[in-house]
Amino acid sequence: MSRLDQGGLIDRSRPLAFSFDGRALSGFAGDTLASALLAQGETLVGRSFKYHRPRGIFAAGSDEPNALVELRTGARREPNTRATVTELYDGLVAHSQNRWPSLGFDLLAVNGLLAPILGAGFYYKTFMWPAAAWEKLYEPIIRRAAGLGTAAALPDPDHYEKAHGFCDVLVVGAGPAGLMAALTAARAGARVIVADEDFRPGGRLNAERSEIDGAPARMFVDATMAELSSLSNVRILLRTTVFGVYDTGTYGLIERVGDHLAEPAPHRPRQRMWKIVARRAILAAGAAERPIVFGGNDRPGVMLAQAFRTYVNRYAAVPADRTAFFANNDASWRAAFDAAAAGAQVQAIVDVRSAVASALADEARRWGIRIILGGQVVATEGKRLSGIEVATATGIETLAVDGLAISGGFSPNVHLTCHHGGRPVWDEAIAAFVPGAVPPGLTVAGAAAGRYGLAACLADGMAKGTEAARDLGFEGSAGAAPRADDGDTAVEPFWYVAASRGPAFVDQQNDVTAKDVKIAHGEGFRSVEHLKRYTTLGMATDQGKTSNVTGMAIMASLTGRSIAQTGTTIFRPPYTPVAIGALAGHHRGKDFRPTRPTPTHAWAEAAGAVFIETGPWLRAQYFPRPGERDWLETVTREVTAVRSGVGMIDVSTFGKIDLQGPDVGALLDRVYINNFSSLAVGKVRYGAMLREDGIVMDDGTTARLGERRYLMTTTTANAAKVYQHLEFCLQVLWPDLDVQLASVSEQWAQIAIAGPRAREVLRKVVDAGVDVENATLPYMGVIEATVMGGVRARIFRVSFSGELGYEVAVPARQGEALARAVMAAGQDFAITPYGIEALGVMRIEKGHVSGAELNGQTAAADLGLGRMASTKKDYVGRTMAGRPAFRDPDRPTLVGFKPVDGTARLRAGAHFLGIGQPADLAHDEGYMTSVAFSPALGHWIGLGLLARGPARIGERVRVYDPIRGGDIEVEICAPAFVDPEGVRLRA
Amino acid sequence: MGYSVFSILADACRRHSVWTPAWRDAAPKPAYDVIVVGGGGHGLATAYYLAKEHGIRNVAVLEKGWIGSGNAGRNTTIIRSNYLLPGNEPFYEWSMKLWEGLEQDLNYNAMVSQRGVLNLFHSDAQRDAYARRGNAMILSGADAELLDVGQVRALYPFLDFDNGRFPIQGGLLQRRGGTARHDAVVWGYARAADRLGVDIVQNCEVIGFLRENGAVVGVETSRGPIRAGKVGLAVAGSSSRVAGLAGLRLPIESHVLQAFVSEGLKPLIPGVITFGAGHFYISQSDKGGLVFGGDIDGYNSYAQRGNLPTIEDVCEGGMALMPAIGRLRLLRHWGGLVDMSMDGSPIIDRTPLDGLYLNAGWCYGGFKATPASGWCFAWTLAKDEPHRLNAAYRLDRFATGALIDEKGVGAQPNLH
Amino acid sequence: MPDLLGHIAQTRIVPAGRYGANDQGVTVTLVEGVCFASIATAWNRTEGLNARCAAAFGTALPTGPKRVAASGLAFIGMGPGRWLAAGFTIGDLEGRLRDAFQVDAAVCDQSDAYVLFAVSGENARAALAKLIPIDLDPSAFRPDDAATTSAATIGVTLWQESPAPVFHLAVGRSFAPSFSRALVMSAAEFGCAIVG
Amino acid sequence: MRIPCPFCGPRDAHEFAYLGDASLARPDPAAPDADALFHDYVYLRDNPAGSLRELWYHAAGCRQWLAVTRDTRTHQIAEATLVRKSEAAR
Repeated sequence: MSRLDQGGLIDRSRPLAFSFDGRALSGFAGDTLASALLAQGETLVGRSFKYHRPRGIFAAGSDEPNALVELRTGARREPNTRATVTELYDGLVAHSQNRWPSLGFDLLAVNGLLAPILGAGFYYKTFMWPAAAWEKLYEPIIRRAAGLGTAAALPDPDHYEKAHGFCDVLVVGAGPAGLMAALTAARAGARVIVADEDFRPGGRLNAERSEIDGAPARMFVDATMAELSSLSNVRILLRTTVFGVYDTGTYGLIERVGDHLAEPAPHRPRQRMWKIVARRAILAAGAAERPIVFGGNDRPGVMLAQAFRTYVNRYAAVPADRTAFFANNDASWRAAFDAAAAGAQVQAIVDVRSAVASALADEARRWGIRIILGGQVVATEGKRLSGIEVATATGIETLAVDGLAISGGFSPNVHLTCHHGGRPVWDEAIAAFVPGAVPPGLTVAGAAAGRYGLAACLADGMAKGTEAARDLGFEGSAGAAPRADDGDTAVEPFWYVAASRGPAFVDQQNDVTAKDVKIAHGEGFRSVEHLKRYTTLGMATDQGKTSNVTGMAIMASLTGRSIAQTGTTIFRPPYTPVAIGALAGHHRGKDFRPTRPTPTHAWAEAAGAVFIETGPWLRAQYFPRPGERDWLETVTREVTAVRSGVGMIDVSTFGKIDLQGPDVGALLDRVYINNFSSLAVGKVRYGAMLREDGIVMDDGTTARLGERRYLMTTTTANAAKVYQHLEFCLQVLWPDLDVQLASVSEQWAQIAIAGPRAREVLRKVVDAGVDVENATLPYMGVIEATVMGGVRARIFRVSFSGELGYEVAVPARQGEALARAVMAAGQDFAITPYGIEALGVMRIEKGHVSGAELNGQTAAADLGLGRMASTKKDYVGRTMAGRPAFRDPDRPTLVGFKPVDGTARLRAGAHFLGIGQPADLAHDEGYMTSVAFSPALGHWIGLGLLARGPARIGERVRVYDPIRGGDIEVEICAPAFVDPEGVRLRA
Repeated sequence: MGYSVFSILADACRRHSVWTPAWRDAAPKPAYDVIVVGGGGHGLATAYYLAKEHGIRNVAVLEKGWIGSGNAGRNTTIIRSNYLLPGNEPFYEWSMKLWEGLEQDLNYNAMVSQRGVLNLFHSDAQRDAYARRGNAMILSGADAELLDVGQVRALYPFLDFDNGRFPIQGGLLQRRGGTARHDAVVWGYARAADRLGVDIVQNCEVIGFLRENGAVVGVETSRGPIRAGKVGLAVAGSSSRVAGLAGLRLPIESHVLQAFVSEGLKPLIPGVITFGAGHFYISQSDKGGLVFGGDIDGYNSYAQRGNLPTIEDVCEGGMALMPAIGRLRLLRHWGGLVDMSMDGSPIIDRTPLDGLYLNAGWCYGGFKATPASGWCFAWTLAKDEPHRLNAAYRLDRFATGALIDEKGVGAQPNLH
Repeated sequence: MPDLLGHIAQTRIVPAGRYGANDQGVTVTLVEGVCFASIATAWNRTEGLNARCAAAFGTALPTGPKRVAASGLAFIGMGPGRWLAAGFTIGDLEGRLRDAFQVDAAVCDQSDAYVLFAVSGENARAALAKLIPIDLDPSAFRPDDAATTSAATIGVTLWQESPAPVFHLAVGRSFAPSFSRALVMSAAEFGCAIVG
Repeated sequence: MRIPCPFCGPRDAHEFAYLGDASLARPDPAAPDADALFHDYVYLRDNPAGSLRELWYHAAGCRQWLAVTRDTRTHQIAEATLVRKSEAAR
């Protein structure tokens, strides 16, 4: 095991220091963690999932099942990271995982001894007695033994972002086929994006010693990349994985912007998620090698043949001192020759085939490689591989090797073609699944389509690139494809060495053996999906890239059906695992969702407000003063101030919709349960609107500003929903109505002035000559005026608090000035700013319904709004609101409550039970919706929905709140506690 | 041979395993007393309880693919009975009680794990709504606790308590809630039903109904006609299509619900957590994968796959709730075909057609209901009337107005 | 990187200054003094409205998501029969439009409803690509093209006035602080200057 | 999934709000069997596996209600038109 002193695509002038399990090691720029480990003779890298068997490096790419490590430390620890795709950087720190106490000595390896009973289905058959022992005893042990790496339970310190991309042609993979496809489409003038998961373009050309146009393939790669980079209509994304194909040509990509560094560069993200919309896509993802299954095939030192070739050619790292090859195809022979040419010692090629092309045999002899035809590896030896047993016609022979390169043929990387549900189809000629139905707009080129030869890949890439461009109207002469040798793969299907000794692993990461497949077959789990779910075949972090096909093939041999009949499980996104943070982008912490401040936010901040989230809004909850013990004392002071003097609050968050046109009245009559066409200009009316199913959707006041113009107010929460509903009514239900809508919620700041002294304050805010007296501006009136010296304003005489009240609306940028002006004007009256808590208290004292009552489950009659409903017209929801259950007298209806024991506290969410009735569902009579401490009454009050409520006023009922330990009696009363006649608001 | 640690040891000592198929891969007979259409959890449970509770054993379960190939095999495995409304809570609490004895009943370890289900709240209004819910649960004999933020922090110290856009104020905890191994539930019911004589017929798609003067007397299938005294539908997302074969229109839309699993990890998340300020819930399987999900995509679909906006929304919720999962990797995501009803609650009832019975409308919550759904559907099939527990799940409730709308969003399935 | 704006309140538009890389790939200008008004008409009155618009401002209203500028005003297509008028006009834009359009259109003052950002610089497109889910490539989005869309869950109407990549983005006032954060985070790697 | 908005051009579906079956017409409330008609209108759906004409509202764009013809098995969209135009054209 050593690093060759020449060759490879590493930069020997840039050594990089790293550590694995605390050992200081070194590699070169251009290495992966895996190649650097191999070059340093580190062959034991991980432990398997179930039996904790020692494992090494099996592959050279994203299909790696074994070499998983915990990369980085602290908050940046990344469990289950494939060493084979981890670009080496200076200072890299990695640790092995899923072992205790150490990688070399893992106590949980004892599971291996239990293998005979721990086979497929084991867990389902036991651990059932006693029932209680599962959570307490068995499961905790199983959970600790299972899992792989350990997550850092600390916030991810890195940043992620998303980006949108658009192109004519997206090329997936920058190997020979992908490069030719990209070049051809780009030359024709199409906007091209080419993405490759590797940090170095070229794909297989980086791993093979092939020639293109008579020169080393690298030169072709460099020249092609140079031309692509020079074109303004091309974007090249390296270190970028296309992980999913979504609808209408939308593709998900992850660009690893900073993963090849110890930390992301300043102001750059760790990873960037691309959402790319492509009119066409060309999948040129190549093919992956698959193993042959035989006894002890998981021993560290056993490796895929093309991976072996990759380490030798690309990384100049020879994985073993003495290597044998075990294969069923010609490609592995060429891998062996490459290895020999690079100076590796290749002992023998064991091929299951009884004959191979003489050219291969001759070359093998030239390299002094022993040829064993018709041979099979039946067992291996050593903790790290020290020998293999080969069965031939003449018997069993042991070869002393520390490296075994294996190959059972190739599987095209068809994953992305399956993301719309398409199933791959079996191609007998190459013994592999090739793309079946593909997503619209996607074509497949090169080895991913089962065309393995290099010349074929180049030509196919060119053809698919031309075709995609031409489809989109880009004409360009393709020219001739570069020349290269194809080299036959010549696979003879072979899956499993029947004479294996020792466990023969199909899925190495999940420790699924050939025996497990037999068990599944024996117990009737024979469909590929049942096989997968029963044995966990293909469910590991590699999603079975090296194991699925072999597993299916073994099952097929057991059922006697062909592989084509057996079929394969479906590949789902993502192609390789994707960091959850990347899919979230910058939407985390306080930036999870937008924060909407009100127009007076800065003023409220200065005034010492405590803020509260109400949906996306931040609103002033209350304005505490020094010395106040708790929020209740503050809120009580604010309410008292309003009821006895005057207060002000920002109510800008209510939705405001401007309606204009000849038919506004008609529209509102069909939308509200009550009448609005009859509303006089300059007047305001409270209205309630229903969903078509008869349930209340929203309520609010709507003002008539002119003959053809109304202004609707919605609740804060339903602003968008109501606007959408109105558009639905106008565009879908009644397109003949001539009404134009505009949301003016953002345009207007609105401040409520409430309390007996409200008018006196308002007089000082409006400009000279503006009359706000009762005669011109009575209760439920509206005027357009100017305030603060020429600022345009609308003044509504409405009241949520039940006091004499006005709401003054000014353009949003004037909101803060208005707040200050109102405070100044109110100084003499000790005006008090109040928050939404005090507002809530006063609306409960008045019995006004709010979000807690408008919960989408209540009809107008339930809320005491029944009498508002017109009987002379149709309106949305009227018919459905007439259904029997809506007229059920037992239906919970809104009433008020006060505690029999005046000191008792009420709590929303408590349920009502008849006095002396048992506490069970049969006697549940409703629940408390809203509560408040009423300063006016000096005790807690509540609103609630109670069966037959209005008929039971004066009665008592039990308020049952077991979840907070509450159980008291209350008296049922009318839902208006303060000024039920409404004298104050007309003052 | 029954399943036990002894039988396993016995089998391990033999050279060749003697385990026989968990259920017979039966061929359809010409006629049955009852045909249950749909070899998912609900259908198989229905057949099991028909045989076990009502002695009706001449029963076939017809599955168009392989059993458990629908939502039973693609859900996020959560079991709970934390419902709000009187029509729902007793049913789901009965389901929870059946879960608690399921493995001994079936002689199959479905890995029912009562690890606790925690629904977080982020405002006073949400707290009161959860108090209302928790009280309703207690009134129905279920368990519920209202936790303050300190108690939540003690359970899940790595949630974002300090920098959250919508600060966590507490949560509603049902300790008896948890998870179960979804495939094992299917296989356990299949094996137990098979042992009571039920025929489980795979690769047998219903393509029509046999009718005699209006009544349904059997089904036409891809494997020929099969007569039956009664036919029960338990086909989830395919309910409208199959009922349509009998000329019925249902108050149901089929939508796609996506689910997600991460790479395997050592134990990180002990129970089930639901974010109250976004669409995200999560638990960790015994294998170590984080199993999570969120909202439905929101449009009618039979495609069994979703799109990026929902995936992003779910992961944004996850990062907002627990920023520690940023570097953990999504391993696989997939879509299920869910039968969204018009009020978000299920239907277990007779239909206007004699001989045809319906079990549908489970929305995204069918898995937890599996035992009670089978139990109640079996009762309804056997006795021709609903049990008290499914009395509210009537098909005509949309006409009478006796809706069961937990979310309060009305007749818009994509909002439930 | 999340700390880039950690010290700035969520409720404030990110204040003038330089953010991110020590470079100036993106410049964000807060444009003050622009008046806005929404214009809406019934589908069957568009013709009459266009005539009145031509008479008063010397241009027809754009059809489709486009911008048309005339007599110191710009009209941006927001939807069928819906436009946003914008201009550095002094005083009462709503009144002026109402006088011009009479009953053929519903006009609403929206001067305070929007905050207007102008995004320019050699990396403007690259930064906006992280926010705006539409194709801003010069071949796809040209001068006087407009679009109304959603950026990082925030509604935005944008248009391009000149060949030079200067993008104008009108954002609802209450969303402007959060939008400015997303914008700065997107531009940080190129170096972002906020002016005005 | 991208919806070809007749006004805005192709946009991702997340810009839209979904309502469902576009073939439903609000019944005449004065009809003798209005209760039954409204029950069907509000609650019953064909819910086909195949082509479906459905209502989408472009909330983040032009705020128009669209009638989108989409295959529920493949999510492929055949057509998207403005509802109001088509209604008014009748």
